Amino acid sequence: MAMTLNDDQNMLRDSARDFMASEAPVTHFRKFRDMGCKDGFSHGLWKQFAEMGFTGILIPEAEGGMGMGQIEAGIVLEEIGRNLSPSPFLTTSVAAVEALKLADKAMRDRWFPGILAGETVIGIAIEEGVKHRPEKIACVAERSGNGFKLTGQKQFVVQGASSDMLIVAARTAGAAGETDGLTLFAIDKDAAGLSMEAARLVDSAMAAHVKLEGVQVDADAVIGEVDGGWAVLSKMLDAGRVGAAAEMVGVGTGAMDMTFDYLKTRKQFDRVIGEFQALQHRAAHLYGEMEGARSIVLKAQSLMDEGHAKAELYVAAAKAKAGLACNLAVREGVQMHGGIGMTDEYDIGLYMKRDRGLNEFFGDAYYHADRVATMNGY
Amino acid sequence: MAMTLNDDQNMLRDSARDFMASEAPVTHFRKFRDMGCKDGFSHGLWKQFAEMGFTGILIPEAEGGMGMGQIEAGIVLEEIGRNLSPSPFLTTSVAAVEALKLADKAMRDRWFPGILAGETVIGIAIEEGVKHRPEKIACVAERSGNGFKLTGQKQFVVQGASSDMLIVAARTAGAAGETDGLTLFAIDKDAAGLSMEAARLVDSAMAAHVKLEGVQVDADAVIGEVDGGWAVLSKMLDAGRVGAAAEMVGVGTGAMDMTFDYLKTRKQFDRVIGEFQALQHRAAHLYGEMEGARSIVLKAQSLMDEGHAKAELYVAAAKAKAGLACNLAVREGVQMHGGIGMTDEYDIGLYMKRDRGLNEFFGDAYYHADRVATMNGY
Amino acid sequence: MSDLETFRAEARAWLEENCPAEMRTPAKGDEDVCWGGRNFVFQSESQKLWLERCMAKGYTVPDWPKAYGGAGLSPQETKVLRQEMAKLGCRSPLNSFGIWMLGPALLKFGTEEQKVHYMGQIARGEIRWCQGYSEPGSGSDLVSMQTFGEDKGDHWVVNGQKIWTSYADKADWIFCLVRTDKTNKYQGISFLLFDMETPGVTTKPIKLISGNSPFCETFFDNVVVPKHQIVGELNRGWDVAKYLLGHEREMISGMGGDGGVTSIGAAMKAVLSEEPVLRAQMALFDVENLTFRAHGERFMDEWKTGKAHPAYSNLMKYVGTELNKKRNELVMSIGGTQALEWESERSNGGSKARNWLRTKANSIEGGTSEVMLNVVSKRILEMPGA
Amino acid sequence: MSDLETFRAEARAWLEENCPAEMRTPAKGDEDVCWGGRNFVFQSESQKLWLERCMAKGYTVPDWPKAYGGAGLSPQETKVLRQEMAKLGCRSPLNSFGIWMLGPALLKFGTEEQKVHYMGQIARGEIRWCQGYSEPGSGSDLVSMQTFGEDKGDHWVVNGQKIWTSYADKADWIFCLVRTDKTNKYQGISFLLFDMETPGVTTKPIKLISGNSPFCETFFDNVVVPKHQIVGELNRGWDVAKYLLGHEREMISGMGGDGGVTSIGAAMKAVLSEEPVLRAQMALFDVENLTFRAHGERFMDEWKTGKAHPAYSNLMKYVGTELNKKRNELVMSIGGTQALEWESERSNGGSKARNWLRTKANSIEGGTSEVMLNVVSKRILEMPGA
Repeated sequence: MAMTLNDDQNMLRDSARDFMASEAPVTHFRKFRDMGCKDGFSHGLWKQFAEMGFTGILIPEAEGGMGMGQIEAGIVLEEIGRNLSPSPFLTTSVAAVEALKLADKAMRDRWFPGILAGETVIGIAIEEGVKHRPEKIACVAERSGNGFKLTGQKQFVVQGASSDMLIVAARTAGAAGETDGLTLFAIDKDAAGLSMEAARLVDSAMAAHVKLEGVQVDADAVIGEVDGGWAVLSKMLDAGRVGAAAEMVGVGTGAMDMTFDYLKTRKQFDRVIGEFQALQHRAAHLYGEMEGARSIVLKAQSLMDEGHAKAELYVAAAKAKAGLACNLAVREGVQMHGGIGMTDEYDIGLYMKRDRGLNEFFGDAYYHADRVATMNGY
Repeated sequence: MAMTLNDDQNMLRDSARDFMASEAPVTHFRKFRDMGCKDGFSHGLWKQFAEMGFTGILIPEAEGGMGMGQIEAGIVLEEIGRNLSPSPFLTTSVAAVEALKLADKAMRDRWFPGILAGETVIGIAIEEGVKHRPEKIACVAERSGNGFKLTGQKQFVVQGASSDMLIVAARTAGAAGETDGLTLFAIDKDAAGLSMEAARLVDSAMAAHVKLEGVQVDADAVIGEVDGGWAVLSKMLDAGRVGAAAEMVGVGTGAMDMTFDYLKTRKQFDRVIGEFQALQHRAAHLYGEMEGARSIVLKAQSLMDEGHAKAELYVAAAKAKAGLACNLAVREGVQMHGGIGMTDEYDIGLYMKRDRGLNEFFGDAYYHADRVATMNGY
Repeated sequence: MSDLETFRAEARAWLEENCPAEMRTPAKGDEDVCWGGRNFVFQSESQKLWLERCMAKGYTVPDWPKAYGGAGLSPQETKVLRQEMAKLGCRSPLNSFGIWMLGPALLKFGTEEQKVHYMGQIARGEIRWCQGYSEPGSGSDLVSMQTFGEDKGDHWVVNGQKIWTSYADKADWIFCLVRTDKTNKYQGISFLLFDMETPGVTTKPIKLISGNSPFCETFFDNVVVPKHQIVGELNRGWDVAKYLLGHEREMISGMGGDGGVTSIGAAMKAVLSEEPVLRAQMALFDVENLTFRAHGERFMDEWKTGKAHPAYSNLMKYVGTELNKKRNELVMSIGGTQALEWESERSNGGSKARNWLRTKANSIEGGTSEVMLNVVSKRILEMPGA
Repeated sequence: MSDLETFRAEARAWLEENCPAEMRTPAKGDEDVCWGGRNFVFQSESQKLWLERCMAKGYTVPDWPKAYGGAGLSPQETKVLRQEMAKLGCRSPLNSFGIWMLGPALLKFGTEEQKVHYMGQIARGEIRWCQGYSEPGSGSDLVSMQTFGEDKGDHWVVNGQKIWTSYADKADWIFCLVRTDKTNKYQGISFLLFDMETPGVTTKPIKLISGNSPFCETFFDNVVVPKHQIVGELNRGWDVAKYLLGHEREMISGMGGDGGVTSIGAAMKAVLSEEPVLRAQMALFDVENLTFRAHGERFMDEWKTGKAHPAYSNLMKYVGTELNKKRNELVMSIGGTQALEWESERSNGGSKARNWLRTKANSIEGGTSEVMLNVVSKRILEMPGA
């Protein structure tokens, strides 16, 4: 397909842009941050997302959603990023929905309505160490009665403590390091043996440390095939990765635009600092980096939507590039703002914090560069 | 010791600087290049080096040399680098001499007088692949009669075809990948079974592809201990590495100074281009990189001279840093010179070529960064 | 079958029937490239035949109007034709600065007579063109240009000097920027065409750090240029030149990496697997390379639909040429000591080292990276100041 | 035994006898640091004892003259003393901007009375100082400073506002740049000292992106400053400030990495061994870190012998602070999701994330990286232009 947005996509972008700017701008984020909100986001806003149709953007039309693809989800995510709008959109409506689309009808019927209504929040319980290593999952699900008993721990479950259900990856066969033998489970937040401890992150999002101490689930809690969870997991992760990349395009662009505006107004040594050529060149370079990131993210989204064999490669490259470019944007942003950029009062620092969280989410730039190398055969 | 040159060292620097600038400036290099000289250097200049005492700078005073250390050798090398003066100094007077200092008296007596006189040239035959991997040496030396019979091949033997003797590392025990079981040999260029094919390199130096087809040597050809060559090899390589790093400080500084002069005189858009702030910042950054390189090289030299346990770490860091900084200096140099910098007529391109050769010599920046990581325990 | 698919089938059939077998093997070097022109010597009968057949069909310039020697294909058809040529491995029948640069400028600024005459000559491979822009001491600063054409009624008399004229020693005609008004620095330049055999024109090849080069110094000593050989308006040659530079930049930004997304890492696996830090550089480069490919694709799609900023090609030129330099630094690092060889047959005449050095010019020719950054900053980002 | 070795043995013995055991354990945080001053509350009896014993011996400021509260040690002896303190793990008895910044400036520019009075107070930990340089809207551009001291005969009346005043809310006195001549932009500034309890002085802490900070906004509303409280000449305060900024830059450039050459990679081996590209970044960082240590050592040796360029500390400030930012980016990457935590006990109150954010100020405070590069370019490299 052409690497430009079509009319429908442009309309969606305009409406997402207006919505976030009016309903969930940075002041909205600040409000929930400053009240020390235990969820880190507003349930009211999540309902409004539903009214806009955003929550079901990836859910098939036949099941009540908008039946759109990663490009459209990314359009919403970019505006979320630009406004730092806090919501469970990326985890619930992107990552979790992509996993659930591979689940049986009963499970879809159980969870999609709540997502569509903006009432359900789903946490992704994958990470077990400090870095993203999905194939190293060691959490164990052993056969037990009609189903499985899960034992292990999970880290960095974003909005975990606010979730109605957790998607948990566990090992039903094989050993840590193998991709075979993993199974994905939908586990109710109230399941016996499941406990969570929430921690606030640098970007004010909440992430849970999860303990699974012999959590008993029925066989129908399995998403996809037993032992074949890697396929579901990969789909879910890639959706999460390209989604995080799209959000970083928004975060980076937001930080960049704010910085360019500052360069055009701030005076020092009797000149507007945007007149200084050294800053101009850095600004132009940054612009090129962000434009590159925007391009590779769009490419990865469209390959995913096509089901293209190279989608995985491009998603990895997109997550890496968006991470590097957004990180540059926030670093240059804070530096070019000078002392004022260091204050909590100014927004630029909030973008730096959000970038950090998104960069880590589902694998950082270095992890994905390594995957690019491996997929490229070296 | 203090990280500044003492009075004797400053005197040596002044005399080396005057000597290279008058006897072996870039025009000297061009002359030998343009005549397609099969050696790639002037034997006459090598004799002059001897008259200055440079050829024996690292040879002990008791054996007729100047008995100095790596700092002093580096002072000479920096001036060589700054003027692109072609000579066998780095291989013969630095690397080979450091190896021969660990040889028995008979061997030292055989080779030191020729080096001191500027009559002998020694080639270092270590590399077997396209990248520096000394522990991977596979060339075999099997016991034979009173000595050994060597079979294998060597690459990138700089000035090999002009050498009177080659220092060859071969395996007397163990397998490729092991540091034990290596032995160093001094092999006469006329040895039966030894053949060389010389190739001109990008920097106009000559390097030989060497074949050893059952080359028979006596036991007294061994430098150091049989099977214990790694110690001699490491000493030789580290001297060569820190020496190459010092030469790169000269190459980079030469390129940088030439470029800064150009920035101060070249006009474009009615302004001297050195007035453009973007170029000023890049110039200042480059200056910082070169100053850093100069510092770590001096540190590594002084630790080697002290026989400090950390010398190996610092030599690796120095070779890496000097490589990165010098590479930046020549890249910025060519770019800032613009079109004229691309012409063979201007000198800046010659510095770029020389940088490339020195960066590869005895391991590039990436190889040494990897060693720094390993030595730092990760 | 859609019209486009019908066209594809027809084009395929034509190519299979008309492209000689030898012309379906990769060109081994510059000597296999057909540049056309008065003095061109065909390397083989096949090369000549392939040019003649394409010329007759309009396929040397498929998207040009038929009246000017083209085949009048739509952009979609042109793309399909190129795809089919690529599939069969067909060589380009004709390379030419006339096709890439002068033609598009004539199409926009030329008179009907000029289009028929000059574009026809280009399409038929009769005249080989070179470009006279840069001057010693002007470099990226075109407005400080000194070459002057004195008005002599029905002609100008041109005196001055150009530099970096690619293939000036092999070209038949030159399109050349000449100052025709000394009082107006920015608008006093005209875009003139003239024969390189005109008395007073001499050329001198420039040797580069990578070895011999296509570039020349070109000298004009009382060169007579008739008035009808101007393209566009008098003293508005800068408009033509800018338009044409845009095309050149696109071409050069395409150099960002061999036109492909294939990683060079796979072929170098043996080296990279033993060099973890170098492998990491390669991995990060591949991320940049995939990014640039996607960026270029997006740019072309936006350009075609008129959505791209007019100055955007400056950004692509900057990113693409810097990337290509980085690629060649990596090729040298991975190639190690073997890549250092300069003359040997083993190293194909030092091709890696020479290519590496050649790429250093990418960020200078056609506007330096610094000028590109200035333009992006001022025109796209609208930063303040002069 | 050389004199220096004799001194070393004596110092060692004194430290072993006088440094309380608790003061030989590492400070756990800012609350364990002794800052002295009127309102300082000692955390423990040992902290108080250690300060008193050092004070008596002149060891709070060992290299200051005895007349001004120091021990009169030579640079070599001072270095030996610090080495012995480091070996025993002794905490610094007293931290103070008075020691690091004001003291050296007084030594160079102060009157004998000022030296005895103010340096004595500093050495004894009686008065805690803060620094009033930056103003809102001036940042790196000190000459555009607005705070004005109106001449009232035997005193000035100061009005205006400062920003980024570290610990202004905890300090007893301030050394402050105040405009005393509105007609001379560059030379109309004086270096004044005054009590923070003077009527009209108020402070307001600034919250940073890393959380609460030592920085304040400081407001002056008709603050009376007696004329004898000036350091250096009237309207030449910029000379004093520049001298003092040099010291601040040295201090900050020392931040380049925890004062040590120890790689942070070893402790992170478990993560790095599974992350080859991240490990490569760490490896390249270690090369830079070892380089910066050697560079700093060389700079100090050249500085001491008068060989360093007077503007060289600007270069060190630039390199050191950029390096420290890079280090903290890596610490965050290696720390992964755990390093993102902001409040938990597990993460020591988000110390990694807060430190990382805090380092972003390194390249802004005490002169931005951009100003440092301007200075290096103009003063050391002698590049042309304004």
